[in-house]
Amino acid sequence: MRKVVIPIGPQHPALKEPESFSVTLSGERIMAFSARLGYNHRGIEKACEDRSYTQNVYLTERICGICSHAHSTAFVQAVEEIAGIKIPDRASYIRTIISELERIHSHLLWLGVAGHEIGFDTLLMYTWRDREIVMDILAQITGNRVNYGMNTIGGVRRDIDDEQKKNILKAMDKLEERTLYYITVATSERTVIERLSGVGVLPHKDAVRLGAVGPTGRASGVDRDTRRDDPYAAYDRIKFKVITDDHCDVYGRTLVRVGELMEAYKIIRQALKDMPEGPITVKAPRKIPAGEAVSRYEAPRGEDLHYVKSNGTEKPERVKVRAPTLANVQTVAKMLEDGQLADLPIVIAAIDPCFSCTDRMTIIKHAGSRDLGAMAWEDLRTHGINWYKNKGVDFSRLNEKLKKANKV
Amino acid sequence: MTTREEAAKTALIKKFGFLENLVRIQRERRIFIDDAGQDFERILDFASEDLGFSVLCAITGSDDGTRYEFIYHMARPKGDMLNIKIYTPRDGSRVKTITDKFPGAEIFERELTDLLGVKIDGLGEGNRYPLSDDWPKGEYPLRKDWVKKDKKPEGK
Amino acid sequence: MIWPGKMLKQVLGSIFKKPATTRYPFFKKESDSPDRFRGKLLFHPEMCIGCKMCMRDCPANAITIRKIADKEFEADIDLGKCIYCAQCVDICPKKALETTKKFELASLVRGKLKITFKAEPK
Amino acid sequence: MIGSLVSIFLFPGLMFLVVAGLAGQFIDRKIYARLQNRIGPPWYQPAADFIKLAAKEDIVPDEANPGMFKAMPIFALTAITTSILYIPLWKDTALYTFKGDLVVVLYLLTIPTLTFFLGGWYSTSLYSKIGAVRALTQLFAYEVPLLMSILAPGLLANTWSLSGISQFYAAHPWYWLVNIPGFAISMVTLLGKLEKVPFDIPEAETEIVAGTFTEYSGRLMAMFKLAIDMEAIAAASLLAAVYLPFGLSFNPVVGFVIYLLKILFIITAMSLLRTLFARLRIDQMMSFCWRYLAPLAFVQIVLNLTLKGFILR
Repeated sequence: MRKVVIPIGPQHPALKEPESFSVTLSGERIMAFSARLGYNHRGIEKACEDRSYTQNVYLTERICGICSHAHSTAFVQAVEEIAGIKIPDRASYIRTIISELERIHSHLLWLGVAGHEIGFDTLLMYTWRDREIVMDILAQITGNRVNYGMNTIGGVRRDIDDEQKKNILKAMDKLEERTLYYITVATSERTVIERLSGVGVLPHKDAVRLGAVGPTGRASGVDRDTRRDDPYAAYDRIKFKVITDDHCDVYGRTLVRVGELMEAYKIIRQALKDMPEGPITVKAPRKIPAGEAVSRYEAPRGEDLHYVKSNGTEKPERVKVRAPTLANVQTVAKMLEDGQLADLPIVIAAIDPCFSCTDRMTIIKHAGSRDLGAMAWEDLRTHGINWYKNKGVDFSRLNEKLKKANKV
Repeated sequence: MTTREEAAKTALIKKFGFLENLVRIQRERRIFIDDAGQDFERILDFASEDLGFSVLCAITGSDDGTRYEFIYHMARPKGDMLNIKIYTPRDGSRVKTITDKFPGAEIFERELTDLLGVKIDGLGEGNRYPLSDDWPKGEYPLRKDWVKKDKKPEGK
Repeated sequence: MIWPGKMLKQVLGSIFKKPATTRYPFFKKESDSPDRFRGKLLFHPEMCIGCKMCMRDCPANAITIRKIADKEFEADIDLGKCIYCAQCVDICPKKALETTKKFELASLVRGKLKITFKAEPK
Repeated sequence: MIGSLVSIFLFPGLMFLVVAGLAGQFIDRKIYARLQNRIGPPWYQPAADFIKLAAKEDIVPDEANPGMFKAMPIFALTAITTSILYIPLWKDTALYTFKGDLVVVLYLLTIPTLTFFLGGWYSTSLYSKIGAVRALTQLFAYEVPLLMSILAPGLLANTWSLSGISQFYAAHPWYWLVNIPGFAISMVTLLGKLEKVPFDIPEAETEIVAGTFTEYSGRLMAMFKLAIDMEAIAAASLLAAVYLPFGLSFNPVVGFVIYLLKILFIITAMSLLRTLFARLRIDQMMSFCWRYLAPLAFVQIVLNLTLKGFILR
């Protein structure tokens, strides 16, 4: 049978971010798969080098929208280690609580996306409705739904008061009930099981070899979790289970994620109970002494690693970010071996890819003038205006209006 | 300092005598080898096979103005990290690939090629990462002497 | 045999529930802007002492403090650049900056995103 | 002559189908949204979508065969409009009727799927081609159980004319209850015919963008979308005529209201069904249709033949 190569991306409904994959198909069967990453490169690592540490906290936070707390915490931890700052206990508990709230929102988001990728939009609508609960809580505590701005060098910026505590506990009860329901749906809805089990198999051996991290690895029996193995914040004082599974497929990854949701509720309750009173921040110097540190953080998608090297000034010498997706994206080709086209979206989604974390740098130069017979933006615009003019619709007055408004 | 880190340090020094003053335990679970030099590959093998630092977390490449520094962040599944550093001169910098032992290293090595302009020996053909295909030749953003050329006009 | 259609009960129950979505521009939820919400910045010129800490710490270079006369300062804030982290509010020693709950700041005209807080003539 | 033109273009032909199709789309979307705990679109949304699409530029890909590409949406519309004329709506006779029109209507309702295939194939985009092949593969899966289950009531009535079937069930009330299993099977296969979840495989957006319709835009796309809405009404009318043949002997107004209620019931049931499932893979869909639906439809036929042989002799 004739083989065809179809492009998935850079713009494709299955991908929520621009990234390009090309898939060789024979009928519905996938023969080869290759990825071209880098569409989201924004130069953050380079940009970190000419910004001060305080500014970098907010810059690293914006590496990713979903795991923003993960990146800023990892960065801040590294800087604190170099400067020898010990953050107050209460601050580390608050960081733990925010990080688990973030995990809840990320995993619920994933569950919805997974539902959408297999054409089960009802699941998407329901999980995202329930995700609003945790988003509202996050907005209440930190002031924003994403990019919380919670971290600062030497602690956290906002405290959790008693009323918020109560609200969190109430929300946890509600979410726990809902999560239990989603566990029943995921494990007993026939069409969902048909689409998830046996799909995107990543055997334990390959998961270890390719260095899979986070839920992707744990669903293949790789028993690694930075929260337990290399504890940060308050995780060394909290009891929790690391969820693993040996299904090795997308179904297993779903089970791990919903299992982690249940654990997250427990962790948050425990942290709220144990959280000591006291200050939430200590004073940090603006100039960080020379040194280096590696900081690890278990983001919802897996291990996030930051390496910071300082040179005694206000600005870091080098910041290196290794986002979890970068470690996981190389497993996708293995998972898709002998797979079907229909399974491709859910397999890619199952590693919960976050390509903006992965790429981090954009093109500062203008794109080259490669003429592929495509229309330049201006031409397209003129064409559009003329086309509507021919139809008797004239936007030129609107343009004048806009020009006038621009002058004002 | 717990004994695990000390044990790893002792084992490393025992096997590679010249590391005497180069192995540094920065804190709990963080070990640095400051310059692995020519013996890098043997140290990497020893660390990953005998000492159990079997997970490659990342490769950091940086430019300190006079030479390039590469840090191989290796981790034990149970949390300890060993950071092996090697240095190369800025002119004609070459590093050998480690993709034969760690297939997951490919993407980190491509990143070094793109951003630092380091030649990786033994790294096969493939898509570039992370810069775009029309990125000009000879521009390596992570080098310290690299300057942004056409900055986006402010405000407009 | 596992039968499909596990969500039937929940789905049918939804008909009798209030929808979770709202008709946004016409109807706004209170939880959209909680107390700690970091919205559009507000500058109080009379409190500013011109230390320019906010300028120094702003990750996006969105704020500029200008001296117009002795002990009188103006602030230019570019809402297009501002990332609403409120670091300037935290760092300000005199509390001359504060966040408001305004968040619908989109504009068709770029110029409107640049706002200036003028010092009141004494 | 004028009467025929009125019935073809106005009522119950094209105009009625367009209005009913848009209304049907609204009801489907609203119910779907409410089942998902959302507000859903306002009543004019389908019409607004249609007008917006129709105002856009038609882009025909360079590589595509322009004739086929442009003709296909019109073919789809024509076939559906023709089919409605043979279906008895609120009386026990249709506007036009002849022996065996049941089979003709079934084939007319197959034509839209073929136009999706041809339109997708001739637009030469890879996504369209994959979608086109999927549409055709799916056709082979659902068409057999659908045909078998729709022919079963005809076998009982001993006629393959839709009006004849209506007249038979009008004369023998309550016999339609026998066909309920067939009705269920037809409902499920109808989801495949209309390409709705769980059988929206040919236009699975997360896999192949928009499948057959990837390259369509502007008026042609609007026509295709309209054709799908109208097909839903026509197919629902067919199911109502075959499986729910009651309430046909009242005066036209009451009969028309009853007809609308039947269609509403079928559309609601389809919305509910598409809320409940994840999309199947094409191989799972094939095996589901052949392993479960086709044998069940066969059982229905055997049941009807037995009934006819022993009781209605």
